[in-house]
Amino acid sequence: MIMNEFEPKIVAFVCNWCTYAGADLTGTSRIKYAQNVKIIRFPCTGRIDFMLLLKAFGEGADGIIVSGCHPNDCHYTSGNFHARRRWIMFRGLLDLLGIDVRRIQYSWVSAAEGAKWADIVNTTVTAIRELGPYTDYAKVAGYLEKEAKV
Amino acid sequence: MSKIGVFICHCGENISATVDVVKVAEEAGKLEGVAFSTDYKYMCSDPGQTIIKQMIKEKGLTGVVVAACSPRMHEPTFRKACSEAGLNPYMCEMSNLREHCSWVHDKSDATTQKAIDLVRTLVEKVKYNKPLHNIKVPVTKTALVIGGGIAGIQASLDIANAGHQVVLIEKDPSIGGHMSQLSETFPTLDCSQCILTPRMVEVAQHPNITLLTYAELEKLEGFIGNFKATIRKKAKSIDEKLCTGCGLCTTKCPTKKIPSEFNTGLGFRPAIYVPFPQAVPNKPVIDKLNCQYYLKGKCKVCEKVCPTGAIRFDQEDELVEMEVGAVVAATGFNVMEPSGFPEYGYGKYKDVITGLQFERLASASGPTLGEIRRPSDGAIPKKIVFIACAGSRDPAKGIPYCSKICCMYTAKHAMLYQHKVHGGESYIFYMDIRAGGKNYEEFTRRAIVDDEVNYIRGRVSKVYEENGKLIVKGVDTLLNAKPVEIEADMVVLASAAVANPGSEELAQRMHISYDAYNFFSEAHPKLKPVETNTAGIFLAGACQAPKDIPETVSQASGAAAKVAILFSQNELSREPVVAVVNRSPAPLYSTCVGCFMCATACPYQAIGEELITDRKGNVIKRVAKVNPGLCQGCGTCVAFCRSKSIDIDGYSNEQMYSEVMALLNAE
Amino acid sequence: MEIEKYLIRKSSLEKLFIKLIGKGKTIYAPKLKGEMALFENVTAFTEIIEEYIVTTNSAKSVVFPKVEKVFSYKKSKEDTEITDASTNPYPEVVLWGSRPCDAAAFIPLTDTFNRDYTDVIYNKRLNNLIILSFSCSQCDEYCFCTSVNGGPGNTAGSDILFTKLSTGDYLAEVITEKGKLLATENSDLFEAKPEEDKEQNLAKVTAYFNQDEIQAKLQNLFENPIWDEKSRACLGCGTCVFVCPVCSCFDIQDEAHGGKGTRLRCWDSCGFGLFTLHTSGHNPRETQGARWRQRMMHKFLYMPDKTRVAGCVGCGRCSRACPADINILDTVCSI
Amino acid sequence: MNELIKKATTLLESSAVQVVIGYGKGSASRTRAIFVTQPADCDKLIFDSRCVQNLAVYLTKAEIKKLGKPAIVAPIPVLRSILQLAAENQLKEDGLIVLGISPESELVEFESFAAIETFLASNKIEIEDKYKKKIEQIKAMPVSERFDFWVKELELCFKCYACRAACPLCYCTRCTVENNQPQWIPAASHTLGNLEWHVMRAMHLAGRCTDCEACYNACPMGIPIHLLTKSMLQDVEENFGTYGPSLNKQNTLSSFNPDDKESFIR
Repeated sequence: MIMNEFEPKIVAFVCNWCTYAGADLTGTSRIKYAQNVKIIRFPCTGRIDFMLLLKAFGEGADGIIVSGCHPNDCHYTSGNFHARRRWIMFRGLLDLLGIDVRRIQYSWVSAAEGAKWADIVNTTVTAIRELGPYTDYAKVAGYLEKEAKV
Repeated sequence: MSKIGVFICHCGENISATVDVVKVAEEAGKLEGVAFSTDYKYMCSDPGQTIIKQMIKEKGLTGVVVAACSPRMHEPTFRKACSEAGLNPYMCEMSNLREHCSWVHDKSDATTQKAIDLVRTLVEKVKYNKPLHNIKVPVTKTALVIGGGIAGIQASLDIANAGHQVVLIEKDPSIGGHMSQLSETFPTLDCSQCILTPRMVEVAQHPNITLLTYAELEKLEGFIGNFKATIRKKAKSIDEKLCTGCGLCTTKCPTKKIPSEFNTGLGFRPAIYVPFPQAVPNKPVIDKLNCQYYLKGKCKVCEKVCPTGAIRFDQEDELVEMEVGAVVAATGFNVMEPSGFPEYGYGKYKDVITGLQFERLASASGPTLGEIRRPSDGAIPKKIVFIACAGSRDPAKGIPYCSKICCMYTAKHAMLYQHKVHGGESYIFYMDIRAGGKNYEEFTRRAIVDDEVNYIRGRVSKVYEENGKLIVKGVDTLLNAKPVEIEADMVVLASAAVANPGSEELAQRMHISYDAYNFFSEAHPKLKPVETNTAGIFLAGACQAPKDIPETVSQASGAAAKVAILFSQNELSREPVVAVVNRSPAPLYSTCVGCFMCATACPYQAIGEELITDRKGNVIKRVAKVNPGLCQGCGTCVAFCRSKSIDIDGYSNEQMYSEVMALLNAE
Repeated sequence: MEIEKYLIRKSSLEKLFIKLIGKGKTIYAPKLKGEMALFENVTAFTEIIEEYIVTTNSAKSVVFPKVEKVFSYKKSKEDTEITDASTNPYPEVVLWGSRPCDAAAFIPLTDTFNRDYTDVIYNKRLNNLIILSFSCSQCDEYCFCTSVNGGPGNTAGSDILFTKLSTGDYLAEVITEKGKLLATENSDLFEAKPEEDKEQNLAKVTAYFNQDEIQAKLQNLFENPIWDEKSRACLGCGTCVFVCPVCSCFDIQDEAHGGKGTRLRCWDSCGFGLFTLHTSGHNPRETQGARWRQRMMHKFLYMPDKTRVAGCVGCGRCSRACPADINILDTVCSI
Repeated sequence: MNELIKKATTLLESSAVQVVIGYGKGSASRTRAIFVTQPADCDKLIFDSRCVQNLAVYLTKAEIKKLGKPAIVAPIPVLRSILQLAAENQLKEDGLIVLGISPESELVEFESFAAIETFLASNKIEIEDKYKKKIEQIKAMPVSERFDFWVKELELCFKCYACRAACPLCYCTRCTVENNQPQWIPAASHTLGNLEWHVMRAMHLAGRCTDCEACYNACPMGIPIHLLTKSMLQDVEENFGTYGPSLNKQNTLSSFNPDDKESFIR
């Protein structure tokens, strides 16, 4: 790592059955990827609340990865289908609001796709690096740090 | 105020080589609510677990975070340890420092910092964990076995002999699978059918086994101990009760020239047929796609000749639902259509055949009654070439893996040829001879030494016809790589073993994972080779990966044992990760407003309604209610509930929220 | 002090504005957003509008912002370190173009924040505030300042009150020491007092009721169907309270980010069911009727009892803003 | 509107209902919701172009439920809300009488909720071009500019929750903003809190909003929050085809199609 290069903070919201297992496989296969991404484990993408994504930006995340089972592979049969619909609506709304949707990478990574997980992580980190720190949002999140205002 | 213990595992050097575990433990110790923090070489080891137990007692820990390998690996281990020390097992969480950190990053401060962040995140989660108690669910002691090959047969017999009910379904008209097609078997050269058919009959006659041939799995719902399977019984167009299996219809059927699947296209069968003489059940089915009546609307010869009037042209597919407690997937494999190998001329030259076809030629029950005659003119080949690894170990052809059985059966084929054709010459082009297994190496030696099979280490570049001969151009890499050219009468390709067509869809129907080649995935490559990621579904045989018969049979027995273990309990205790609708003080009683959209979103129909009433029984409110028996804990309803009135134990709103907060707010 | 009167030329207003900006003052003044007038931070004189009745939002936020940081904290395992926000420098604000009712509202507001406890932050902001009001030349059917002891030319609460004269120039009434200081600092703009009388230039605001009578009647009106009737259409939002220049209820909120966080004072509204909800689930004010009654009682009975004046200055903002058209004047008049 | 008055009077006289929720004269030139309980007061009922408040909001309010079985004056937007509320199990068919008002200001009566759905089939939600244009304009801005646009608007929000209070579909007895375990949305009305509130509000209306604009009409600060829901309506139509309330069609977010678009998913 080059010192004082911008190191994006990226949170990954992943399902337990496919992507979490896939990320485990990345480990067992010793495929290297960037440290910037940290995983939070959910039972299913269906469980991932859009508010949590919003919270992540609010708490200073520069990027977000949301990943689960491929269509038809959901351990719970349809959680990922419901999640996908939620994402479609959420994405449209964020886009209208000028919340940068390029900072959220959605993906399907199966338990067998260790290499794909590493690739998702690395490409996302590179992409967010290019976008730079999420200053727009930080400006809003940092409201209270500003001098007392009316 | 929570007292949390944090235990950092070195995992030998797996973690400590890249993560500064001492620093992680030290930083964890500084976290609010952490009462104890330490690191140890092997947390999962007995002394490791002892440390956790001791500290739970000594420090009165209210929560435990073990930072080690993936929770998918050792969560049960550590939760058990905690409960042994008197702490509710669900107060224990794991932070994945190995698969998600040390194994994927190089040693650096950033790696250690990530480890610290991951630990902090789980510490904050544990603060919101609450004691949970396993859910008890009944077990339906009937097993569904899918696939009637040797794997399915073995599994069925073992489960049935353990005293449990078995439903065995087979998509073809007869059980037996690939093994019934084989001639002799390595390394003993005993006749395949001689050892298989008795087992087939045993299945048919076993009181505990319900055999459904010509049937496929349509749908599988539910969960371990409580599956609901929907089976499609394809119309056989005969009344099995009336049919005596006399076979008259099959001899009288006017449509006779249909390539026989059983004989891999080397022989023919009629439209109403029994796949092979020893078939079980030995009753015919009508192949609607080729039957004159179904095609042209007239014929009905079979109906006329049938002495018992068992023919039923109007018969339709039937869907039967059944409750089963466990499922064994034994759907086997297939051989790759080597048409993908123009260089070998398969499909172009009649006398270039696959290994499986050779089995039929060599089989006493085969089209040539066991004589090795070439398909083109029925002549006995004087020179024969076997090409190993036709497709296998060939990333260019999309199959990087080794098909495992080819080395052995190719040696067997060559021997059979030498035994049957005196003075014949046989050549085997191979990459390596993989003869791992009891008496396997000895077997291939015999081929080379006793039967004088010519092994040529090298690949074949081209096979082409020249005045009635098949010219095989290859290279011998052992004798300083000189090109070789053989004028053969017949070429046999050891084509790769691949997953059955449709196995991907089947996996999806069963909700089990499968690998890049559509072979079903086991739960753990070493420690859970017969389990799948879906509890209650087990694997047997080549549907998981290419296997020979002994391996298949042992895995089948393994799967059967797993089923028997499952069925040895009357009740299962399930992880209590289920959704719950909240309760709040009167006059609200619950913040649920009863829109019931959670119910429409639930994949398990686990959400019903509950009427909240006052003492007089007047309905105050209609709210959603989760049936913990049906709920599988996906949490879709939780993310969906607008008023956050439904939450899921183990992944609660507060837990997930605090994880996000903690992950992004380093102290 | 004795009110001093001066003449200010139309052209001098902008000069004054520029001088104030030059002195680094933050200026809040009425500004257009679509059709509505809002008090907002302005940096150019031309942004300011003069021909309006009252703004939608009140001016109270210059001393009582919707979110006020009280302190920030940092927790560690050992102890918690606190940084008091009131040591912050608060901006020097000039409230420009407020109406007499807006200015009058600072009296009850100040009383509330000093009654039993002297609120440091409020008073710091107040000390940094100069109020330059403009008399009303027009009003609408929602205005009733004259019913609550106010008026279109009322000087109470302002530091300087400007009244537009027929000539287009202004009469400047310097009311407080703060005002006087400002006048002396800009003496070149403050000329000898004009002849023209102020009254003829003021709007005629009907007096609908008498505050003292209402106060008397409310004494024994606690149990009365009128509260439910008048609030039936109430949706239970906080609009009336948040646009009110006098309403001062607040809620204390801690915002935590890991071990760090801030304590905030946030506007709250008695119109919300949550306002009085107990943890037990019991709510002493269970219906909107009870909440509406509280608001009326507080403004027209409790406050005049406890402080110098009533809790309503008759600006009519709540009635204009109410999405369900609940009209405070309508309620009071039907008492 | 004599028909309406006549009908209301008979309903009250026959005690078929105990209250008629309708529009009456309000302050200045405004109209306001009135709750007529006496047949004699029915002549206070009016209906004209100024009657835009969505009265359906009162059907789920405790204070109004106490008045007994209601009849409600329901122009198209109210009818849509009623249908959506019915689809969400919030209304009983025999629990109210709907006095529909057609676009031609004719009184329309309904036998059932299904009848309302049939009636609305010929009165589909149409997003006006001026809004479509505005949404396009906003979407055309560079992402930061777009964000600034909204930040500037949302800075004005002081969380009076009039948008929530006026929306017939915000009937939750405890809104998630009032939930502090965890504190999903900051209670404070600083810009972040406001942004998160309005994102949540819009998301909770995804596939449910019937485009009545009550939220925007209620907002004292004139923040164009209706553009959020309108744009989401467009997204629903574009992605899932389904559009507008329905008794039998499943809600957009609680249903799915295996072939939903996923061009944005890797």
